[in-house]
Amino acid sequence: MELIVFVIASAMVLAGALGVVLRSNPVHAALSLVLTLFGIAVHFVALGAHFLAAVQVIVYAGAIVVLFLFVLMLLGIDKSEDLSIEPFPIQRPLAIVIGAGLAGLVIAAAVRARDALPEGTPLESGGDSNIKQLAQNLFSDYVFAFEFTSVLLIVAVAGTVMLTRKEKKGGES
Amino acid sequence: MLAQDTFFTAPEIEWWHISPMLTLVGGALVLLLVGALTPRWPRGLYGLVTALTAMTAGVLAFLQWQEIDDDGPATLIDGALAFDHLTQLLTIAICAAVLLVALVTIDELDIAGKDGPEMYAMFLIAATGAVVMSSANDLIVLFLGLETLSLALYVLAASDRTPRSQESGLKYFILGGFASALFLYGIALVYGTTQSTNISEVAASFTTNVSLEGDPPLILAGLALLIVGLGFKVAAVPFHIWSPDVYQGAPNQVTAFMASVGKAAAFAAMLRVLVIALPFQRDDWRPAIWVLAVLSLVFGSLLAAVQTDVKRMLAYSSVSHAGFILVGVEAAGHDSAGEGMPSVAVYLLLYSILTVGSFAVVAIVAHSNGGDSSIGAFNGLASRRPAVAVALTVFLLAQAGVPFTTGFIAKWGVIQAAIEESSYALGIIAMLSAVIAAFMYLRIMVSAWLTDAEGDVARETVPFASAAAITAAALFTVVVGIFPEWLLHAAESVTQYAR
Amino acid sequence: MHDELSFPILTALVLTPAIGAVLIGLVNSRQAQYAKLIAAITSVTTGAMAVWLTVEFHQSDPDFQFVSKHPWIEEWGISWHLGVDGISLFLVLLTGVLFPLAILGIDPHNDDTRRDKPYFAWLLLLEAGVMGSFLSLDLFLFFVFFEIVLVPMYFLIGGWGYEGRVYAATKFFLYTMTGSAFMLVSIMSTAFIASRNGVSGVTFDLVEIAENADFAASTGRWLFFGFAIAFAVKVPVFPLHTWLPDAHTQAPTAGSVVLAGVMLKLGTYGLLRFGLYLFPEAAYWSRYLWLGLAVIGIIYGAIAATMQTDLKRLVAYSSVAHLGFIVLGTFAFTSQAITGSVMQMVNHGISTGALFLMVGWIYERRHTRQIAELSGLQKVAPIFAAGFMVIMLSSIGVPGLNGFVGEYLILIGTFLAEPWYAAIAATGVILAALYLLWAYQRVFHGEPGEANQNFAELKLKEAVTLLPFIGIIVFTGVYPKPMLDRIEPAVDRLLGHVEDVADFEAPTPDEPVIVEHDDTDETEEGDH
Amino acid sequence: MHTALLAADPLLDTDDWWWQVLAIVAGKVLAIFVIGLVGTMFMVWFERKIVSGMQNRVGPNKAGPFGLLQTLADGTKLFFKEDLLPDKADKWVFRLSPFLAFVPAFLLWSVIPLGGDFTNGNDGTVEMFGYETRVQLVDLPIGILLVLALSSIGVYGIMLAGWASGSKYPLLGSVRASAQMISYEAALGLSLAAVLLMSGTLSTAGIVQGQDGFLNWNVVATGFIPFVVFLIAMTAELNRPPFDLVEAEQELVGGFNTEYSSIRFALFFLAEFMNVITMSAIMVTLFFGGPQPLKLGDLQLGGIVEDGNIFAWAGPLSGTIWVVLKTLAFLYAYVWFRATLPRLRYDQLMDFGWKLLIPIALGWFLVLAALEMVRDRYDGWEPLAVTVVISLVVLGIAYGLFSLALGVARRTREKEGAAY
Amino acid sequence: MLLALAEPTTTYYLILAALVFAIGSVGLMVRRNPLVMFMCIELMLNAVNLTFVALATRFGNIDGQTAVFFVMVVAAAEVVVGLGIIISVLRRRPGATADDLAELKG
Repeated sequence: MELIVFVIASAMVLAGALGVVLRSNPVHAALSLVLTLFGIAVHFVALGAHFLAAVQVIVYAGAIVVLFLFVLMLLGIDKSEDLSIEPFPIQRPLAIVIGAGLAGLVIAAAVRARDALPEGTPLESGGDSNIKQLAQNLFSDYVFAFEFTSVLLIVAVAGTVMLTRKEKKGGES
Repeated sequence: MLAQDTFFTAPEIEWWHISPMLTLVGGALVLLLVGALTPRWPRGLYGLVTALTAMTAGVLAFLQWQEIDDDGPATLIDGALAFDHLTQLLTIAICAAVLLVALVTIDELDIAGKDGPEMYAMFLIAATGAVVMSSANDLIVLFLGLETLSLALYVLAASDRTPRSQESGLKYFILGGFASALFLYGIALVYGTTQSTNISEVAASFTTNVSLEGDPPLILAGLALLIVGLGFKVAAVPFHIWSPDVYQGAPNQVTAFMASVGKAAAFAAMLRVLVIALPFQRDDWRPAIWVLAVLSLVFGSLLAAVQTDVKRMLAYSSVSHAGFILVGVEAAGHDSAGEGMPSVAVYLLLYSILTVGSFAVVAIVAHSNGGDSSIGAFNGLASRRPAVAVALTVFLLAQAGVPFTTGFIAKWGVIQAAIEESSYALGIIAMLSAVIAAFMYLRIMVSAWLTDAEGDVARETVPFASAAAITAAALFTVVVGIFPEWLLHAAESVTQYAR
Repeated sequence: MHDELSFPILTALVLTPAIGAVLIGLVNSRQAQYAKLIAAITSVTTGAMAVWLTVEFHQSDPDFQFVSKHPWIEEWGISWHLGVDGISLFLVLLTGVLFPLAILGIDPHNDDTRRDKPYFAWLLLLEAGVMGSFLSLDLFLFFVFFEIVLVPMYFLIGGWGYEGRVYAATKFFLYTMTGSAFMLVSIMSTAFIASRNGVSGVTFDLVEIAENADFAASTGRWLFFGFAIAFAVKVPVFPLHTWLPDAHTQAPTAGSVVLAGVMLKLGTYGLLRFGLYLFPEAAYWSRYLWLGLAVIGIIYGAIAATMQTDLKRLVAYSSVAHLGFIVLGTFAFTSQAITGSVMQMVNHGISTGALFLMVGWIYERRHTRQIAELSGLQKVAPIFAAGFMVIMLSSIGVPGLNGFVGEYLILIGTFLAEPWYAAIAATGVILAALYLLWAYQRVFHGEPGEANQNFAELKLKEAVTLLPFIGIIVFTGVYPKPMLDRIEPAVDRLLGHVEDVADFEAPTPDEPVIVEHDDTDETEEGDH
Repeated sequence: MHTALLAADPLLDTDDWWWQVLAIVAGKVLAIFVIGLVGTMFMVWFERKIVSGMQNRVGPNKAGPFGLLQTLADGTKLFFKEDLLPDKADKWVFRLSPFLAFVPAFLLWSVIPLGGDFTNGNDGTVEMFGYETRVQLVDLPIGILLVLALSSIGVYGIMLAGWASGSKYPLLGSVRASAQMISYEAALGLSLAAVLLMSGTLSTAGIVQGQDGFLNWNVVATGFIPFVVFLIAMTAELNRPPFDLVEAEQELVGGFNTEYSSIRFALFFLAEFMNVITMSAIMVTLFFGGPQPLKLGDLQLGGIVEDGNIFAWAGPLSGTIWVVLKTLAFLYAYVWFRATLPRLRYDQLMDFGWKLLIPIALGWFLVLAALEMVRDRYDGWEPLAVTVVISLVVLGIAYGLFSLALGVARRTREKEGAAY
Repeated sequence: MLLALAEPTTTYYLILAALVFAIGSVGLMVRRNPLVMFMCIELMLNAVNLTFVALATRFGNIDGQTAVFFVMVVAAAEVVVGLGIIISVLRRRPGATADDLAELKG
């Protein structure tokens, strides 16, 4: 049962990820990203992180990618990119080598660590317990981090306003 | 609902000890709120408030110094933050840099004709992020600080409405995001080994947990990712590719800010992650840092020497400075608690002030040449503005590491730290690259002192606030360059960090 | 010791020119004439203090005198430690004398008088740096001054030099900086390794380390070479000399005077003070390398000088040859040779400095330095020619003039230890006579061409400048005893230290041990 | 990991789960599907009938009794229409987007409690073929977040439809729609947060269970304001009048679905109306106690009315009846809005959302949180009163600052030209 | 049941995450559209999230999930800023790709 879920969700994730990279149309790429996000949300559910699964969908799929699409449409930059043109001939092979190296590094580490990974008592996952645990952790161990995110959000908002606000005279519409 | 959770205890919050941070945030909020609600303030007032805020924060950090001497380092808010001399020293460095940058910004914004509170607020918030990074005792907190700083910097880099500025912001953003992702993945894998993101616990897990003996594979992969991520943030070769473009394209004051506060914070993060959190892997990360240091030193200096734009040149020179600091980090990665960390801390403090001064001079020259910061714009500076030329010379000599300037003290410190750990090769490479770099600084000085300007060039206008900042920085550079004893003595104690 | 001396004379020697430079910096650009006044006053004051120092010097005391020691950066074991002994005394004096002469003797060819200001400021800064280098007894301090010297020199060459000045200045800078890079690492390593081998705590104090440190042979050799590279570039020793002709040729006259007169001595002085004193074993072990390079330098410099068409370049190459003698003497490890080397450092400073000065005057008059374009100057300017003759003869090493004393002592001393090297070096003396006399013949003899008809006679100012040079040349040549009396004790002390540590016995004229010594050497250094 | 995936329903907790359980689940799925489709059909008819009534017309009355089958007839017609695919359309996305609109609308049904006995602290489970289960497909621990998630997914359908059409007006419509939906989602979430604060759970069944008795209904417990905000924001989310700028005929022709026809158009149409029903049901769940009866005191009428529940005679179905009745009330309200309210202008829409709804929702939420905290920690009414006073003062100051900021912004705008 | 034996272990998740991360990084390096590059960054962040959650489940330690919560906040903030920058660039030069942005060259 878990395996089936895993396989299906992983297929979604990988297909989506490849889609982001390989689809020439940015809108299609964004939709592929949504597919990946859903796949990961499914994985979260399977791993017992219900709250995160929901937030994943709400924040990522519901807000972030929508914003992407919004910008794409607003600016009309949804033209397909001709992926057959390669500006720097060495770039792609190099990128693939780096990517493969990255994946190889972590996969090798993960495989070698598979027995060494300590296994703790599973988290309670019935009912609201996932959310409760998360909340308690958030407001005790991570309370500073939590409060500090407010500063982060201020930066985001103030910064974006600063960037996109129209200047006094002239400029773009 | 809230009272139901009887086993929930809220952590104690040491308000006094986080007051520097709160001051910075408070200043930013005041600027944003009050600034938005009131008509334009008189010229320079926003900047003055910023400078005062930074000064207050710095003084608060300074006042806590003795406390650490008396009671020893500690962790704050349930281990989220470290309260030690490293934190305080870097906080002071950051605040000093912000103060100088704020003064320069007054004039920069005035020239651009867009005085407003936003940029100052961004500076203060970015500085908060930097302070959090330098005091983080939790990898997640560190990451949040990093992001706060980075986001603010992305915005600041793009804040000028010119194509160059926006381009630099975009490039910085994409590559910065990449670096953040790598860094974060590294944190995840460290968590995968130690079951915690808290630096104290991470470090402790290698002493308590028997199964973790003999470097577990996940942490090695995590370490690699962390180093790459940090390498991007400190702009070490080969992860420096963003920095020349960004430095050149960003507004002058922002470039100064990036080179000072940004660099200090990134290295603070590096110390926290590598030296404090993962000391038991030092034999794994030290060689990597060695390689990064050598590459940064050599390529930073070589590429700097062939540039024609001074801002770009200083960008590459900051790469080579990163190489020098990495030499100190490498030294800190040896078994004995040697001079490595103090030398890095001292370097960061001295370099921050130095670089702000340099960019301030570049800004002054560039403005009178219609924004041209190429080396030709400096021709004949000495005959037009001897005082500015002297200040420029002081800064450049200091960057080159000429004696009786802070730059010399800084470089001597890191190389001494390396030599103390018997890293002779590194010391020699560092010094040789300093020679190449010195050649580049001399080129600028030659054009300022010895080359005559072509045609009639207008005399540079030197606005008051910038002049004050430059004077302060130059005096500091020379005076501390001659009498560095107190700073070195103070920095000695950063090896007593909290964990 | 001069504990009774309340006035910190050495510190004053370093700081006076520096203060002068700062004062010039404060002068308004429109009143640049004050710059020269300040420069003259400060450099003369410094010179007077140097003379006074020489007078007050206790001639039989081999130790450091007038020592001034204050902690500076205690955190790193660094102190402001100055002192003077017989080896450095005359170099300090030379510096004190040469600078005022260079400053007063010839003006920079500035179109814009405002540029006088930085020129004099840089010169005074240079003097401070050189003084500091000769006086420091702290490795850190020495390095600081050694580095500081580069910056003013770079600007003097780059700013007031001739056509190829930027290239020459850059080359000069890069060569010497590269050398310093190695030295810096060596200095630090020395301090740390010394702290583990006999010296208590990390300190950069020269005397402390030299007297107490006990380096392993291989360590000492590495460290020695770190220092030696820097000094070899500065001297310059044969394969590293290529920056010198360019720098000399392109530098303004005062720059050339100072460069040849005192700055090159930083290298030879450094070899003595830091090479031999700190690492006797390594220095002794590597002596054949140095002797070989010195001999090559002597011959090569002479031959190259012969082939020059540019008068200034010729003098520059003659410097390479002369400094070869100094290195030869240094690494002969006999009392006479080292004393001769110290002597020769001063002599070379005087004679070559004066030569450059006169070449500069020729250039001022004729705007050329090409030998081919000059001829028959003796006819139109006999006094000028006579002055030139005296100095040239001193440079050749004619008995009765100062050059002779130094070269003779070096050759004698070297002959005691290494006769073959001495023999080859002696040919260098003959070659020197050849190229200098030939040059004199071509420039001063014959009929003056049309362009040389109006060559002006020696002016009063020039004569006043030249007189001290000639006075010193003659005085030292005739009566070198006061100098030798002061140099010898220090040299003997140094040599004694070397003998102790490197475990050998220097040959003396009374007890020729040449043959035995060579044998033991052969067995010790079979692979050398 | 086993339990993690399946902790949604007591039904699935049983150890011997086998085909009966599967059958029950399948039956539920089928039921929801049918209810959804039939309900939508009815809703279309309902709306047309009510609107025509309000406008003094007859409305559909030919197909079937009272015109009830009118929607079926329309649907059949749509099925047989030609399926157009515009030349410039992005074919893949064009085909996909109707489903993206339709599927979330359907999925929403799965977390709505459609019945069950929640009175007197019962947890709403009923016996079905010998198994304990709920009258809802699943009761996820994050149930209400699923609602938010799905409603945010719903944006995609509209957005992509407009974009994929390769035509200007649909694109404009969809850009408007997405901006609108994102904007109002914030207010929606904040008013939802007020509900969650009172309930202390995210599960829909849990929320319903907590609303035992009229005074505990969240509409009362949260002080009515969150409900109003929620209602308005939801209307905007649904693109219903007066927030239907997405398909403002005068400006944008048909809006995002201009280029759609035939079955694809039908799917959009279906999704829209189904969303109205599901959202009404969710509002009932959140604020009006879902299947909880509106109790008339302790009225007992021998088997017919028990504990004030006037539908007690229906037994286990009483909850369902309550849900349907309450939902119908909301459906009527929506139709009523449509028939009476004029459409907003676009800038009014944005101002309304950002400058009114969000501040109100946020402020109210903070007050509620303060009150809740004080109630938890202290006894008696005095602390509560003090809290209320303080809250009012703080809110007043905040309001003052806010309006000051708006004023400054307006003045700056007038002085320096329009902001972006 | 047979299928139950082949339960996915934490390692499976780690490998999947590594793959996604690598795909994202390759995409970042080869794609030219700034928005798509940005999407690739999001892919990478999601891979990290998956790693965190998988490890948290394995360890029975909620810290990993908390970390993901913060990552999501950061991602949201990053998107806001990033899109702001992209808008301000592309508004001036529609259709600009990373290659067109070459004002700054040394």
